[in-house]
Amino acid sequence: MKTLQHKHIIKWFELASLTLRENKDYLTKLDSEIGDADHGFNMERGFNKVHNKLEEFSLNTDLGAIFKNMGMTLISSIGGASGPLYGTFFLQFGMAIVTKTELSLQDFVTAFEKGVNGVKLRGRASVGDKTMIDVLAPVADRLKESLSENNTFEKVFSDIVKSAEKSMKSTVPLIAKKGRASYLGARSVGHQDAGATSSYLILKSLKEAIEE
Amino acid sequence: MKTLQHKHIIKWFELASLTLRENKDYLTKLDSEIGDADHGFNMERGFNKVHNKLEEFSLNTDLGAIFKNMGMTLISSIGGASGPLYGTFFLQFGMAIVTKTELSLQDFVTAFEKGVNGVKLRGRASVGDKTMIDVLAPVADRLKESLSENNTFEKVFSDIVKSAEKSMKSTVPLIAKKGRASYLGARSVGHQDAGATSSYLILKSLKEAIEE
Amino acid sequence: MKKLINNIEDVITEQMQGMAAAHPELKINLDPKFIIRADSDSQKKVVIISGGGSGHEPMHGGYVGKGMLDAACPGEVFTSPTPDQMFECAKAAHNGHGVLFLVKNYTGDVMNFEMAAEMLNAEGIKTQNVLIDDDVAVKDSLYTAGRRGVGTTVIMEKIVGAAAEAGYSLEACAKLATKVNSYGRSMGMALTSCIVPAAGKPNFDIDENEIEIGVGIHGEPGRKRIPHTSCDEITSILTHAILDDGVYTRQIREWDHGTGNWKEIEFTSPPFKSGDKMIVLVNGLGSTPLSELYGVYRKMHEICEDKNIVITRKIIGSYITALDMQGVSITMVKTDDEILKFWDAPVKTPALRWGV
Amino acid sequence: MKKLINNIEDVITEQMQGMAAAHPELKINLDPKFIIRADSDSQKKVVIISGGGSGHEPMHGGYVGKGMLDAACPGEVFTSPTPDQMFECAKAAHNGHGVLFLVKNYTGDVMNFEMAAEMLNAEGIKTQNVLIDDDVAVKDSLYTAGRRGVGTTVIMEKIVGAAAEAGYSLEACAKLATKVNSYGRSMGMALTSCIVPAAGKPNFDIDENEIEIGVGIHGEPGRKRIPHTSCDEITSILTHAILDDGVYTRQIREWDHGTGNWKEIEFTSPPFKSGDKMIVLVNGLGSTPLSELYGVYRKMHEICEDKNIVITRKIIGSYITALDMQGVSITMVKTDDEILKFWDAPVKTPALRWGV
Ligand SMILES: Nc1ncnc2c1ncn2[C@@H]1O[C@H](COP(=O)(O)OP(=O)(O)O)[C@@H](O)[C@H]1O
Ligand SMILES: Nc1ncnc2c1ncn2[C@@H]1O[C@H](COP(=O)(O)OP(=O)(O)O)[C@@H](O)[C@H]1O
Ligand SMILES: [Mg+2]
Ligand SMILES: [Mg+2]
Ligand SMILES: [Mg+2]
Ligand SMILES: [Mg+2]
Repeated sequence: MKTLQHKHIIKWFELASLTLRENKDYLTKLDSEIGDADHGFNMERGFNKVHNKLEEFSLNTDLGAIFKNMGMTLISSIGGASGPLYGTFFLQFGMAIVTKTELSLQDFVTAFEKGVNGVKLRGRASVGDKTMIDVLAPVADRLKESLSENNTFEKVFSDIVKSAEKSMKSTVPLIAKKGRASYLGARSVGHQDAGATSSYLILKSLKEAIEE
Repeated sequence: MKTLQHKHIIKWFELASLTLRENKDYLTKLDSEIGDADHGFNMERGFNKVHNKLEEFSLNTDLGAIFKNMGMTLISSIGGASGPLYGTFFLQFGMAIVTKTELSLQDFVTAFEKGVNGVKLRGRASVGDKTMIDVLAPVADRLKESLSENNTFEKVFSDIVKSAEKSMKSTVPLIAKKGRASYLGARSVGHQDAGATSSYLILKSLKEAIEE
Repeated sequence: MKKLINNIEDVITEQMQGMAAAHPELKINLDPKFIIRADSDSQKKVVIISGGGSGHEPMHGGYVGKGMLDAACPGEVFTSPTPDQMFECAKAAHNGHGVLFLVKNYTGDVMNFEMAAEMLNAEGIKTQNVLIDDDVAVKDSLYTAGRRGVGTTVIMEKIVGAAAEAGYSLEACAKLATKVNSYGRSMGMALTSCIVPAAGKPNFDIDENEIEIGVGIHGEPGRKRIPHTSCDEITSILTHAILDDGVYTRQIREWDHGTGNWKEIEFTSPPFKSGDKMIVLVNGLGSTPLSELYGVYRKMHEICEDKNIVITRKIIGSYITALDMQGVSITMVKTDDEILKFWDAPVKTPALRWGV
Repeated sequence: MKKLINNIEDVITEQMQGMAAAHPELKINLDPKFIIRADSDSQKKVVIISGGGSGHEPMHGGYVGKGMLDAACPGEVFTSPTPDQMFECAKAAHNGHGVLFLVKNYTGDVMNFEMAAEMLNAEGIKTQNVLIDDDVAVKDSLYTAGRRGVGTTVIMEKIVGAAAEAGYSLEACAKLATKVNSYGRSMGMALTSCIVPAAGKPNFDIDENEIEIGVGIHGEPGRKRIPHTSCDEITSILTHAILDDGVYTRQIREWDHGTGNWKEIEFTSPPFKSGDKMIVLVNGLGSTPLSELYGVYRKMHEICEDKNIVITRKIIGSYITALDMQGVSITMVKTDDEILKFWDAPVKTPALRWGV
């Protein structure tokens, strides 16, 4: 597979919606330990809206427009911290690929990086703060490296999912410095960050989307 | 024993205070089943005040005055339904024996009847309504009968405690028609009335007071 | 039991000290316990006094102030205050125009207030008692202690307080209070019981999927226990119990200033009918979030519209609670011009305030 | 979970419908959700808008009305509302004098309101955001998301609402709001957690003999867990945390209307000192009986007298809750003539009403 096509993107969003729905209670449980017990509901609410738009997305060939619409949908339906962050990610991702109908690996990497930068600007978190950035930023780095390795999408996505999983788990021993969990100080240690987990799940859906 | 003396009355009030304190939780539990879970606290509060007056009572030879003081003490410290009722009982009891320093059985029976009538007037309950009247009224009747039997105080008091115990237990299958329990209608069946129980305990203390 | 208290014996006293510190416009007497307007000495009007067990917050202390109560006597938690308390309180508040006791119909409250009225009238202080018995959960008055006094109390205190402020005589205040009572109906339900500090545990046990219909305000069990159901269904049960309640007749005791004794009179509340204009209270019993009360209001409003019952005024919130009980009660008081005028009159108390 | 609700998805919508039925003086928009003064079209003033997760009752809908908020945007329970909601709400309320968003300092609220401000400023509607970050339970701002916004919010909404009513410009309103924030400090504690309808169970488990000190208003665990203790001790911990709190400095973002972008500024709250005059809020977190709040007030008042802190105004009750959480928070806002004047100004909202 040399390019990421329209159908892959639709599949990605579909699988992500399903995975987040399935993991609603799990994400909420993680958020209840060091947050306010709503991350699962928030993600489900947002991605249900996305799921309802899949038909509309199917009819639109402009991937940039789809990603931007996806971002706006999340922004206007999630609220909380994750709404503007994931919303910004997909919005910025879309801005990087306006009018494209398929994506090269280069396109994907550039757009992903732009998305992550948007999240960083909005939320001002750094790696190690125990947030979704702990997953997203290393993945962006890994993606950049992959460009020189001339790998297939399959290999690249499989790599980043592994990296994401590791990063997600690496949030467990951290002291949170951003988001609600930061209020707990040292009491946040020993719990996995909810947003890092949803980021991992979204990336896992991406990998699965191109496998089918 | 031919007359009830000052020391017996003091002993009665003392034992009643102790018994009611010991049975605080029990009375409250009974009241919680079909009332508002305070009868034990109410009785303890009132009789603690009485207990504090025992020294003052010891110095006063006028039994009528002691009983009236006792009634006023209960009225001003209990509140609820039991305050005015027990208060009225002892107040009216005292009115019947003004200036007496010892009581014949006749004195006692007359005063007791006057007390019970006061409770009836105040609370307008009849036997069978599942209240303290279920204990007090039959005891008043039994006392009147005893006058013709020429019995000792010991025998009479032992009789009325037996009668009181039976009456107390007889409240279990009744539907309450007065007091808070009446709101429950048929749901009040199967529970012993709290006020009937405290009346029994007070009478039991009377019997014990002359035994010692 | 988890409560913000120190020693259980001091709870009421310390909370009253808190009121005293917070509200210099009130005077707090601790022995015996009563709460009275600090400006009561300068009043020239009938004195309106209420009282009852503590725990029904903000009753009654929270309703003492201009345009409402002149004084309040708090008892122990859920226990009527005592006659000596009411006697001292009334003497402190009285300024020559008589005393009206507003008494919720519970055996304890009725008897204690009757004793107080006897004592005051014997001292030459003209005193009258008016009962509130508005809880339609209690069906008959022949085989029970009669309907309990619940939500109508708050509305009566406001209206009669305003009338006294406007110069109504004792007789006129008593007549108005009696009218408000005959126009008032309430019904409540509980999701949980409540914890009296001295008891330290809930008054009754109730399953996660059961609710009590027809509770009063003392954490006592209600008329019946049913499976937990939707807000709409619960609201519908309560609203219909009120709107469909028929004529209610009972004997009440009224002090006869002529004979100097109580006389029994028969007293009737007519049923509500289409076109009636209501003051409505949607009342939280303590731990029910305000948002849920709005959920209840929504359905109740819908039913009233269907039945052509007009809601002219409303208050929504925790106005007469059972400590920390979770649940709701609905009260409707039919209005007329007199009632409405005094409802709208200015009031300034810790818990109810408008127009000033 | 036992609540007076129908379907979990409809809770907020139906409760807003209840508000609409109860308060014709408010206009309720359901898609997107906002609550706005019905007379907003006729206003000629800066528009004051607040918003945040639902469940902090009576915030914010209960504070919409004359002399306080022009509009409020409720999010899902404990979840910030969304930018499109705020955008539509502000556009509906705006009448040419600018929009001031009062934003509690939570990551979600801050980001969503920032996006909304960006959108509105881009449309030519002059918009400014002011943060409330008054919770002294959060010590530093370097290693956390900064102090949370809690009780000072209510007091700021009242004061800035009155200033806007009095004709203050957007800049002046923002400056006053910023001052109130720098003068405000809060601290809370919980005896129990609370139940979010969608979750159906408590956010955290806590033993019968433990309490959480330093909680916010979202049912999240606090700074530390200690054995349950007396009202006096708890009050003492909270009051001292507030009075002994030192200088607090943090970076905040302010919209620069010149450059059309955010600028970071350093912002400092001076510590309280002897002689300061305070508006005090003793706030119940949902299920705490009013009487217990008076118990807290008693001890807090005593400590303040000892330290020569003067309580000039106070409100005691459930003004910013965490649904049905049992607990209390104390808020103190230092006053000056300007603040006091606007605090005393008339207000008429469902939840706060005086002077009219
Ligand atoms: N400043 C931030 N930057 C990046 N991610 C953040 C930031 N703050 C919070 N998050 C992420 O958001 C997640 C929480 O999302 P969610 O529970 O939906 O929102 P809220 O905290 O408003 O309830 C956290 O687990 C964390 O990963
Ligand atoms: N009308 C009445 N006449 C006689 N006794 C009554 C009457 N009403 C209630 N009681 C008695 O009072 C008892 C309850 O007393 P208590 O719990 O102290 O008062 P309250 O019901 O006010 O909480 C009942 O168990 C009953 O025996
Ligand atoms: Mg969350
Ligand atoms: Mg009782
Ligand atoms: Mg009682
Ligand atoms: Mg949230």
